[in-house]
Amino acid sequence: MAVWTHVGPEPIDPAGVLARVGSADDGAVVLFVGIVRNHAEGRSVSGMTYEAYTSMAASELAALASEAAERWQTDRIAVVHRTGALTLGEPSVAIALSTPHRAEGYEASRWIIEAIKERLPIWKHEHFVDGESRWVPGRTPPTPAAS
Amino acid sequence: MAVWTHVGPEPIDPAGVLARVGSADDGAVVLFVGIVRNHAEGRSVSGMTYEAYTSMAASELAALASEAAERWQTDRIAVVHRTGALTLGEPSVAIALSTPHRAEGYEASRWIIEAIKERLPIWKHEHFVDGESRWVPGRTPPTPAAS
Amino acid sequence: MQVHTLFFASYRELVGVPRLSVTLPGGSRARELVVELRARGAPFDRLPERPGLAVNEAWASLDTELGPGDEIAFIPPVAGG
Amino acid sequence: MQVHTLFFASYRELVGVPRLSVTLPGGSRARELVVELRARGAPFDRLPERPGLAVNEAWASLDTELGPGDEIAFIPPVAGG
Repeated sequence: MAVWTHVGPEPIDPAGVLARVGSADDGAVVLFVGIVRNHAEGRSVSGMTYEAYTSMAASELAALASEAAERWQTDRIAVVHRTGALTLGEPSVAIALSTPHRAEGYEASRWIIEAIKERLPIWKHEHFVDGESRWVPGRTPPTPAAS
Repeated sequence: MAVWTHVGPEPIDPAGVLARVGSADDGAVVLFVGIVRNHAEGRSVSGMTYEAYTSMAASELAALASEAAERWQTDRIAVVHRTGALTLGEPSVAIALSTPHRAEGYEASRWIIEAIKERLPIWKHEHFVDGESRWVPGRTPPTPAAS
Repeated sequence: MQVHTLFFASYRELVGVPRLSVTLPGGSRARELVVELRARGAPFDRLPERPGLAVNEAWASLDTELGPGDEIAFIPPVAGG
Repeated sequence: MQVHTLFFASYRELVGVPRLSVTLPGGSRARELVVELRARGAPFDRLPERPGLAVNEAWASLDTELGPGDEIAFIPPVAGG
Protein backbone atom coordinates (compact mmCIF):
# COMPACT_ATOMS: atom_id res chain seq x y z
CA MET A 1 0.00 0.00 0.00
CA ALA A 2 1.15 3.58 -0.52
CA VAL A 3 -0.07 7.12 -0.11
CA TRP A 4 -2.07 8.19 -3.19
CA THR A 5 -2.86 11.79 -4.09
CA HIS A 6 -4.21 13.57 -7.15
CA VAL A 7 -5.17 17.09 -8.23
CA GLY A 8 -7.14 17.47 -11.44
CA PRO A 9 -10.40 18.18 -13.24
CA GLU A 10 -11.78 14.63 -13.23
CA PRO A 11 -15.03 14.13 -11.24
CA ILE A 12 -14.38 12.57 -7.85
CA ASP A 13 -15.93 9.20 -7.00
CA PRO A 14 -15.85 8.99 -3.18
CA ALA A 15 -16.43 5.22 -3.19
CA GLY A 16 -13.44 4.81 -5.48
CA VAL A 17 -11.24 6.87 -3.16
CA LEU A 18 -12.53 4.82 -0.22
CA ALA A 19 -11.61 1.61 -2.02
CA ARG A 20 -7.95 2.69 -2.11
CA VAL A 21 -7.52 2.32 1.66
CA GLY A 22 -8.13 -0.34 4.26
CA SER A 23 -5.88 -3.16 5.37
CA ALA A 24 -6.16 -6.20 7.58
CA ASP A 25 -4.09 -4.27 10.15
CA ASP A 26 -6.67 -1.51 10.44
CA GLY A 27 -9.80 -1.27 12.54
CA ALA A 28 -11.00 2.12 11.35
CA VAL A 29 -11.64 3.84 8.04
CA VAL A 30 -12.50 7.54 7.88
CA LEU A 31 -13.65 9.26 4.68
CA PHE A 32 -14.17 13.00 4.39
CA VAL A 33 -15.82 14.49 1.33
CA GLY A 34 -16.10 18.24 0.77
CA ILE A 35 -19.00 19.16 -1.50
CA VAL A 36 -20.21 22.33 -3.17
CA ARG A 37 -23.18 23.53 -1.16
CA ASN A 38 -26.05 25.73 -2.22
CA HIS A 39 -25.48 28.59 0.20
CA ALA A 40 -22.68 30.68 1.66
CA GLU A 41 -23.10 33.42 4.25
CA GLY A 42 -26.83 33.56 3.62
CA ARG A 43 -26.58 33.86 -0.18
CA SER A 44 -27.72 31.26 -2.70
CA VAL A 45 -24.86 29.70 -4.60
CA SER A 46 -25.19 28.25 -8.12
CA GLY A 47 -21.73 26.74 -8.51
CA MET A 48 -18.03 26.99 -7.78
CA THR A 49 -14.98 27.15 -10.02
CA TYR A 50 -11.73 25.87 -8.56
CA GLU A 51 -8.57 27.40 -9.99
CA ALA A 52 -5.28 25.74 -9.07
CA TYR A 53 -1.57 26.10 -9.59
CA THR A 54 -1.95 22.46 -10.46
CA SER A 55 1.63 21.24 -10.53
CA MET A 56 2.46 22.86 -7.20
CA ALA A 57 -0.89 21.88 -5.64
CA ALA A 58 -0.16 18.28 -6.60
CA SER A 59 3.28 18.31 -5.00
CA GLU A 60 2.02 20.10 -1.87
CA LEU A 61 -0.81 17.59 -1.54
CA ALA A 62 1.61 14.68 -1.89
CA ALA A 63 3.89 16.29 0.70
CA LEU A 64 1.18 16.88 3.26
CA ALA A 65 -0.23 13.38 2.82
CA SER A 66 3.26 11.99 3.44
CA GLU A 67 3.55 14.13 6.56
CA ALA A 68 0.26 12.69 7.80
CA ALA A 69 1.43 9.17 6.92
CA GLU A 70 4.53 9.61 9.03
CA ARG A 71 2.78 11.34 11.90
CA TRP A 72 0.01 8.76 12.22
CA GLN A 73 2.04 5.79 11.03
CA THR A 74 -0.21 4.69 8.20
CA ASP A 75 0.43 4.58 4.48
CA ARG A 76 -3.25 3.85 3.79
CA ILE A 77 -4.12 7.40 2.72
CA ALA A 78 -5.82 8.55 -0.50
CA VAL A 79 -6.56 12.21 -1.17
CA VAL A 80 -7.91 13.92 -4.29
CA HIS A 81 -8.72 17.58 -4.95
CA ARG A 82 -10.73 18.59 -7.96
CA THR A 83 -10.22 21.61 -10.20
CA GLY A 84 -12.44 23.41 -12.70
CA ALA A 85 -16.15 24.21 -12.73
CA LEU A 86 -18.25 22.25 -10.23
CA THR A 87 -22.01 22.18 -9.86
CA LEU A 88 -23.93 22.01 -6.60
CA GLY A 89 -23.50 18.76 -4.70
CA GLU A 90 -20.32 17.72 -6.51
CA PRO A 91 -17.33 16.65 -4.40
CA SER A 92 -14.41 19.07 -4.46
CA VAL A 93 -12.15 17.03 -2.20
CA ALA A 94 -12.10 13.50 -0.79
CA ILE A 95 -9.81 12.13 1.92
CA ALA A 96 -9.85 8.42 2.76
CA LEU A 97 -7.56 6.75 5.25
CA SER A 98 -7.41 3.72 7.46
CA THR A 99 -5.66 3.28 10.78
CA PRO A 100 -5.47 0.61 13.48
CA HIS A 101 -7.65 2.66 15.87
CA ARG A 102 -10.39 5.21 15.32
CA ALA A 103 -8.99 8.14 17.34
CA GLU A 104 -5.98 8.51 15.06
CA GLY A 105 -8.18 8.10 11.98
CA TYR A 106 -10.41 11.05 12.86
CA GLU A 107 -7.38 13.11 13.89
CA ALA A 108 -5.42 12.44 10.71
CA SER A 109 -8.45 13.11 8.50
CA ARG A 110 -9.13 16.43 10.18
CA TRP A 111 -5.48 17.42 10.04
CA ILE A 112 -5.33 16.72 6.30
CA ILE A 113 -8.38 18.82 5.39
CA GLU A 114 -7.10 21.72 7.50
CA ALA A 115 -3.64 21.46 5.90
CA ILE A 116 -5.26 21.43 2.43
CA LYS A 117 -7.02 24.69 3.24
CA GLU A 118 -3.82 26.25 4.54
CA ARG A 119 -1.24 25.02 2.06
CA LEU A 120 -2.67 24.14 -1.35
CA PRO A 121 -2.39 26.86 -4.01
CA ILE A 122 -6.06 26.59 -4.97
CA TRP A 123 -8.71 29.29 -5.21
CA LYS A 124 -12.49 29.18 -5.29
CA HIS A 125 -14.58 31.44 -7.50
CA GLU A 126 -18.08 31.36 -6.07
CA HIS A 127 -21.05 31.94 -8.38
CA PHE A 128 -24.25 33.24 -6.83
CA VAL A 129 -27.77 32.63 -8.10
CA ASP A 130 -28.22 36.39 -8.53
CA GLY A 131 -25.49 36.39 -11.19
CA GLU A 132 -22.72 37.87 -9.05
CA SER A 133 -19.51 36.03 -8.29
CA ARG A 134 -16.47 36.48 -6.06
CA TRP A 135 -13.20 34.93 -5.04
CA VAL A 136 -13.81 33.21 -1.73
CA PRO A 137 -11.70 34.94 0.94
CA GLY A 138 -8.69 32.76 1.65
CA ARG A 139 -5.77 32.36 3.99
CA THR A 140 -2.36 33.95 3.77
CA PRO A 141 -0.16 31.36 2.10
CA PRO A 142 2.74 29.89 4.09
CA THR A 143 6.19 31.41 3.91
CA PRO A 144 9.34 29.38 4.43
CA ALA A 145 11.14 29.72 7.74
CA ALA A 146 13.89 32.36 7.56
CA SER A 147 17.14 30.66 6.60
CA MET B 1 -34.29 12.97 4.05
CA ALA B 2 -34.47 11.18 7.37
CA VAL B 3 -32.23 9.44 9.84
CA TRP B 4 -31.71 5.79 8.80
CA THR B 5 -30.42 3.06 11.11
CA HIS B 6 -30.22 -0.72 10.96
CA VAL B 7 -28.90 -3.60 13.05
CA GLY B 8 -28.67 -7.01 11.41
CA PRO B 9 -26.58 -9.79 9.89
CA GLU B 10 -26.44 -8.44 6.32
CA PRO B 11 -22.94 -7.53 5.05
CA ILE B 12 -22.34 -3.77 5.16
CA ASP B 13 -21.63 -1.89 1.93
CA PRO B 14 -19.96 1.37 3.02
CA ALA B 15 -20.59 3.04 -0.35
CA GLY B 16 -24.27 2.23 -0.05
CA VAL B 17 -24.42 3.77 3.43
CA LEU B 18 -22.56 6.81 2.09
CA ALA B 19 -25.11 7.17 -0.70
CA ARG B 20 -27.89 7.64 1.88
CA VAL B 21 -26.61 11.03 2.98
CA GLY B 22 -25.64 14.30 1.33
CA SER B 23 -27.82 17.23 0.45
CA ALA B 24 -27.45 20.46 -1.48
CA ASP B 25 -27.41 22.23 1.92
CA ASP B 26 -24.31 20.37 3.07
CA GLY B 27 -20.65 21.09 2.48
CA ALA B 28 -19.22 18.09 4.32
CA VAL B 29 -19.73 14.33 4.36
CA VAL B 30 -18.01 12.14 6.96
CA LEU B 31 -18.04 8.35 6.80
CA PHE B 32 -16.66 6.14 9.54
CA VAL B 33 -16.28 2.40 9.02
CA GLY B 34 -15.23 0.04 11.79
CA ILE B 35 -13.61 -3.13 10.46
CA VAL B 36 -12.46 -6.40 11.96
CA ARG B 37 -8.71 -6.22 12.21
CA ASN B 38 -6.18 -9.01 12.34
CA HIS B 39 -4.70 -8.26 15.75
CA ALA B 40 -5.73 -7.25 19.25
CA GLU B 41 -3.39 -6.58 22.15
CA GLY B 42 -0.54 -8.26 20.31
CA ARG B 43 -2.45 -11.45 19.46
CA SER B 44 -3.42 -12.60 15.97
CA VAL B 45 -7.16 -12.55 15.40
CA SER B 46 -8.94 -14.83 12.93
CA GLY B 47 -12.47 -13.40 13.18
CA MET B 48 -15.12 -11.84 15.35
CA THR B 49 -18.68 -12.86 16.18
CA TYR B 50 -21.07 -10.08 17.11
CA GLU B 51 -23.95 -11.08 19.38
CA ALA B 52 -26.73 -8.55 19.85
CA TYR B 53 -29.96 -8.04 21.72
CA THR B 54 -31.09 -7.11 18.26
CA SER B 55 -34.47 -5.51 18.90
CA MET B 56 -33.13 -3.32 21.68
CA ALA B 57 -29.89 -2.54 19.83
CA ALA B 58 -31.98 -1.38 16.89
CA SER B 59 -34.09 0.94 19.02
CA GLU B 60 -31.04 2.26 20.93
CA LEU B 61 -29.25 2.94 17.66
CA ALA B 62 -32.28 4.77 16.27
CA ALA B 63 -32.50 6.78 19.51
CA LEU B 64 -28.86 7.82 19.55
CA ALA B 65 -28.90 8.74 15.87
CA SER B 66 -31.93 10.94 16.56
CA GLU B 67 -30.09 12.56 19.46
CA ALA B 68 -27.19 13.31 17.14
CA ALA B 69 -29.59 14.65 14.51
CA GLU B 70 -31.06 17.08 16.99
CA ARG B 71 -27.75 18.07 18.53
CA TRP B 72 -26.03 18.79 15.21
CA GLN B 73 -29.15 19.83 13.33
CA THR B 74 -28.92 17.40 10.47
CA ASP B 75 -31.25 14.59 9.48
CA ARG B 76 -28.71 13.29 6.94
CA ILE B 77 -27.46 10.43 9.09
CA ALA B 78 -27.21 6.73 8.22
CA VAL B 79 -25.83 4.16 10.67
CA VAL B 80 -25.69 0.38 10.44
CA HIS B 81 -24.26 -2.18 12.86
CA ARG B 82 -23.72 -5.74 11.78
CA THR B 83 -24.31 -8.90 13.79
CA GLY B 84 -23.13 -12.50 13.42
CA ALA B 85 -19.81 -13.99 12.34
CA LEU B 86 -17.45 -11.60 10.54
CA THR B 87 -14.16 -12.37 8.86
CA LEU B 88 -11.06 -10.17 8.86
CA GLY B 89 -11.48 -6.89 7.01
CA GLU B 90 -15.28 -6.95 7.05
CA PRO B 91 -17.09 -3.81 8.24
CA SER B 92 -18.85 -4.19 11.59
CA VAL B 93 -20.28 -0.67 11.70
CA ALA B 94 -20.67 2.23 9.26
CA ILE B 95 -21.71 5.79 10.07
CA ALA B 96 -22.35 8.29 7.27
CA LEU B 97 -23.59 11.81 7.78
CA SER B 98 -23.56 15.16 6.07
CA THR B 99 -23.59 18.61 7.59
CA PRO B 100 -23.26 22.19 6.36
CA HIS B 101 -19.73 22.51 7.79
CA ARG B 102 -16.96 20.02 8.44
CA ALA B 103 -16.32 20.67 12.15
CA GLU B 104 -19.80 19.48 13.13
CA GLY B 105 -19.54 16.51 10.76
CA TYR B 106 -16.40 15.15 12.42
CA GLU B 107 -17.84 15.87 15.87
CA ALA B 108 -21.16 14.16 15.21
CA SER B 109 -19.47 11.12 13.64
CA ARG B 110 -17.14 10.69 16.59
CA TRP B 111 -19.98 11.16 19.06
CA ILE B 112 -22.06 8.47 17.35
CA ILE B 113 -19.33 5.80 17.37
CA GLU B 114 -18.57 6.49 21.04
CA ALA B 115 -22.28 6.32 21.92
CA ILE B 116 -22.56 3.02 20.02
CA LYS B 117 -19.78 1.58 22.14
CA GLU B 118 -21.39 2.83 25.34
CA ARG B 119 -25.06 2.14 24.73
CA LEU B 120 -25.74 -0.65 22.24
CA PRO B 121 -26.44 -4.08 23.76
CA ILE B 122 -23.91 -5.81 21.51
CA TRP B 123 -21.03 -8.12 22.43
CA LYS B 124 -17.94 -9.24 20.55
CA HIS B 125 -16.60 -12.77 20.71
CA GLU B 126 -13.02 -12.60 19.48
CA HIS B 127 -11.46 -15.65 17.81
CA PHE B 128 -7.69 -15.95 17.89
CA VAL B 129 -5.53 -17.71 15.34
CA ASP B 130 -4.27 -20.05 18.08
CA GLY B 131 -7.81 -21.42 18.50
CA GLU B 132 -8.70 -19.57 21.71
CA SER B 133 -11.53 -17.11 21.93
CA ARG B 134 -12.90 -14.62 24.45
CA TRP B 135 -15.59 -12.06 25.03
CA VAL B 136 -14.01 -8.66 24.41
CA PRO B 137 -14.03 -6.71 27.68
CA GLY B 138 -16.83 -4.18 27.51
CA ARG B 139 -18.27 -1.20 29.30
CA THR B 140 -20.77 -1.15 32.13
CA PRO B 141 -24.14 -0.60 30.49
CA PRO B 142 -26.03 2.61 31.26
CA THR B 143 -28.57 2.74 34.05
CA PRO B 144 -31.54 5.08 33.97
CA ALA B 145 -31.39 8.21 36.10
CA ALA B 146 -33.07 7.65 39.49
CA SER B 147 -36.71 8.70 39.20
CA MET C 1 -46.81 -12.83 38.14
CA GLN C 2 -44.69 -14.31 35.40
CA VAL C 3 -41.78 -12.44 33.75
CA HIS C 4 -39.40 -13.45 30.97
CA THR C 5 -35.66 -13.22 31.37
CA LEU C 6 -33.03 -13.09 28.64
CA PHE C 7 -29.32 -13.82 29.07
CA PHE C 8 -26.77 -12.55 26.58
CA ALA C 9 -23.16 -13.28 25.68
CA SER C 10 -21.06 -14.20 28.73
CA TYR C 11 -24.17 -14.33 30.97
CA ARG C 12 -25.81 -16.74 28.56
CA GLU C 13 -22.71 -18.92 28.76
CA LEU C 14 -22.67 -18.65 32.58
CA VAL C 15 -26.24 -19.85 33.04
CA GLY C 16 -26.33 -22.16 30.03
CA VAL C 17 -29.68 -20.93 28.68
CA PRO C 18 -30.64 -17.90 26.61
CA ARG C 19 -34.03 -17.35 28.30
CA LEU C 20 -36.12 -18.42 31.25
CA SER C 21 -39.60 -17.61 32.57
CA VAL C 22 -39.76 -16.82 36.28
CA THR C 23 -42.71 -16.41 38.65
CA LEU C 24 -42.42 -13.53 41.12
CA PRO C 25 -44.74 -11.93 43.67
CA GLY C 26 -46.72 -9.00 42.22
CA GLY C 27 -44.98 -5.64 42.70
CA SER C 28 -41.49 -7.17 42.59
CA ARG C 29 -38.59 -5.05 41.48
CA ALA C 30 -35.68 -6.22 39.35
CA ARG C 31 -33.69 -6.72 42.56
CA GLU C 32 -36.09 -9.49 43.67
CA LEU C 33 -35.67 -11.25 40.32
CA VAL C 34 -31.88 -11.25 40.64
CA VAL C 35 -32.08 -12.49 44.24
CA GLU C 36 -34.57 -15.21 43.29
CA LEU C 37 -32.38 -16.47 40.45
CA ARG C 38 -29.14 -16.43 42.42
CA ALA C 39 -30.88 -18.32 45.26
CA ARG C 40 -31.46 -21.22 42.87
CA GLY C 41 -27.79 -22.13 43.14
CA ALA C 42 -25.57 -23.27 40.26
CA PRO C 43 -25.43 -22.15 37.55
CA PHE C 44 -27.58 -19.10 38.39
CA ASP C 45 -25.47 -18.09 41.37
CA ARG C 46 -22.76 -17.22 38.87
CA LEU C 47 -24.76 -14.17 37.84
CA PRO C 48 -23.48 -10.97 39.46
CA GLU C 49 -25.44 -9.37 42.28
CA ARG C 50 -25.71 -6.15 40.31
CA PRO C 51 -25.92 -7.05 36.60
CA GLY C 52 -26.67 -4.56 33.85
CA LEU C 53 -30.38 -4.78 33.13
CA ALA C 54 -32.96 -3.80 30.57
CA VAL C 55 -36.70 -4.09 31.09
CA ASN C 56 -38.80 -4.23 27.94
CA GLU C 57 -35.77 -3.03 25.93
CA ALA C 58 -35.14 0.04 28.09
CA TRP C 59 -32.16 0.41 30.40
CA ALA C 60 -33.20 -0.43 33.94
CA SER C 61 -31.79 -0.68 37.45
CA LEU C 62 -32.31 -3.01 40.39
CA ASP C 63 -35.00 -0.59 41.56
CA THR C 64 -37.06 -0.86 38.38
CA GLU C 65 -40.54 -2.18 39.16
CA LEU C 66 -41.65 -5.20 37.15
CA GLY C 67 -45.06 -6.09 35.77
CA PRO C 68 -46.63 -9.28 34.44
CA GLY C 69 -45.14 -10.38 31.12
CA ASP C 70 -42.15 -8.01 31.31
CA GLU C 71 -39.00 -8.97 29.42
CA ILE C 72 -35.93 -8.55 31.61
CA ALA C 73 -32.53 -8.80 29.93
CA PHE C 74 -29.32 -9.48 31.84
CA ILE C 75 -26.74 -7.34 30.05
CA PRO C 76 -23.01 -7.98 30.42
CA PRO C 77 -20.59 -5.10 29.77
CA VAL C 78 -21.34 -3.96 26.21
CA ALA C 79 -18.77 -3.96 23.40
CA GLY C 80 -20.38 -2.84 20.15
CA GLY C 81 -18.61 -1.00 17.36
CA MET D 1 18.66 37.14 -16.18
CA GLN D 2 15.17 36.22 -17.23
CA VAL D 3 12.54 34.81 -14.86
CA HIS D 4 8.99 33.70 -15.49
CA THR D 5 6.12 34.98 -13.39
CA LEU D 6 2.70 33.41 -12.94
CA PHE D 7 -0.41 35.19 -11.66
CA PHE D 8 -3.30 33.23 -10.22
CA ALA D 9 -6.95 33.89 -9.40
CA SER D 10 -7.55 37.46 -8.19
CA TYR D 11 -3.96 38.47 -9.04
CA ARG D 12 -4.43 37.19 -12.57
CA GLU D 13 -7.56 39.31 -12.81
CA LEU D 14 -5.76 42.34 -11.35
CA VAL D 15 -2.92 42.30 -13.86
CA GLY D 16 -4.93 40.91 -16.79
CA VAL D 17 -2.40 38.24 -17.78
CA PRO D 18 -1.66 34.75 -16.43
CA ARG D 19 2.11 34.91 -17.03
CA LEU D 20 4.89 37.26 -17.92
CA SER D 21 8.64 36.97 -18.47
CA VAL D 22 10.73 39.60 -16.70
CA THR D 23 14.41 40.52 -16.99
CA LEU D 24 16.18 41.24 -13.70
CA PRO D 25 19.78 41.87 -12.66
CA GLY D 26 21.61 38.69 -11.67
CA GLY D 27 21.41 37.95 -7.95
CA SER D 28 18.00 39.61 -7.57
CA ARG D 29 15.69 38.48 -4.81
CA ALA D 30 11.92 38.13 -5.08
CA ARG D 31 11.62 41.59 -3.53
CA GLU D 32 13.31 43.16 -6.59
CA LEU D 33 10.86 41.38 -8.89
CA VAL D 34 7.86 42.74 -7.02
CA VAL D 35 9.33 46.25 -6.96
CA GLU D 36 10.15 46.08 -10.66
CA LEU D 37 6.64 44.98 -11.59
CA ARG D 38 4.86 47.52 -9.39
CA ALA D 39 7.06 50.26 -10.83
CA ARG D 40 5.59 49.56 -14.25
CA GLY D 41 2.38 51.29 -13.19
CA ALA D 42 -1.14 50.14 -14.04
CA PRO D 43 -2.18 47.36 -13.92
CA PHE D 44 0.90 45.95 -12.14
CA ASP D 45 0.83 48.54 -9.36
CA ARG D 46 -2.35 46.81 -8.18
CA LEU D 47 -0.26 43.89 -6.94
CA PRO D 48 0.36 44.02 -3.20
CA GLU D 49 3.80 45.02 -1.90
CA ARG D 50 4.06 41.73 -0.02
CA PRO D 51 2.24 39.06 -2.05
CA GLY D 52 2.32 35.34 -1.24
CA LEU D 53 5.04 33.80 -3.39
CA ALA D 54 6.28 30.48 -4.65
CA VAL D 55 9.57 29.97 -6.47
CA ASN D 56 9.79 26.83 -8.60
CA GLU D 57 6.71 25.46 -6.84
CA ALA D 58 8.08 25.92 -3.33
CA TRP D 59 6.78 28.51 -0.86
CA ALA D 60 9.05 31.54 -0.90
CA SER D 61 9.42 34.97 0.68
CA LEU D 62 10.55 38.39 -0.54
CA ASP D 63 14.06 37.40 0.56
CA THR D 64 14.21 34.32 -1.65
CA GLU D 65 17.08 34.60 -4.12
CA LEU D 66 16.18 34.11 -7.78
CA GLY D 67 18.10 32.42 -10.55
CA PRO D 68 17.85 32.41 -14.35
CA GLY D 69 14.74 30.65 -15.61
CA ASP D 70 13.05 30.53 -12.19
CA GLU D 71 9.26 30.32 -12.10
CA ILE D 72 7.84 32.80 -9.60
CA ALA D 73 4.14 32.50 -8.76
CA PHE D 74 2.15 35.33 -7.19
CA ILE D 75 -0.18 33.55 -4.80
CA PRO D 76 -3.31 35.25 -3.44
CA PRO D 77 -4.78 33.99 -0.16
CA VAL D 78 -5.47 30.29 -0.72
CA ALA D 79 -8.92 28.71 -0.44
CA GLY D 80 -8.76 25.04 -1.32
CA GLY D 81 -10.97 22.35 0.12
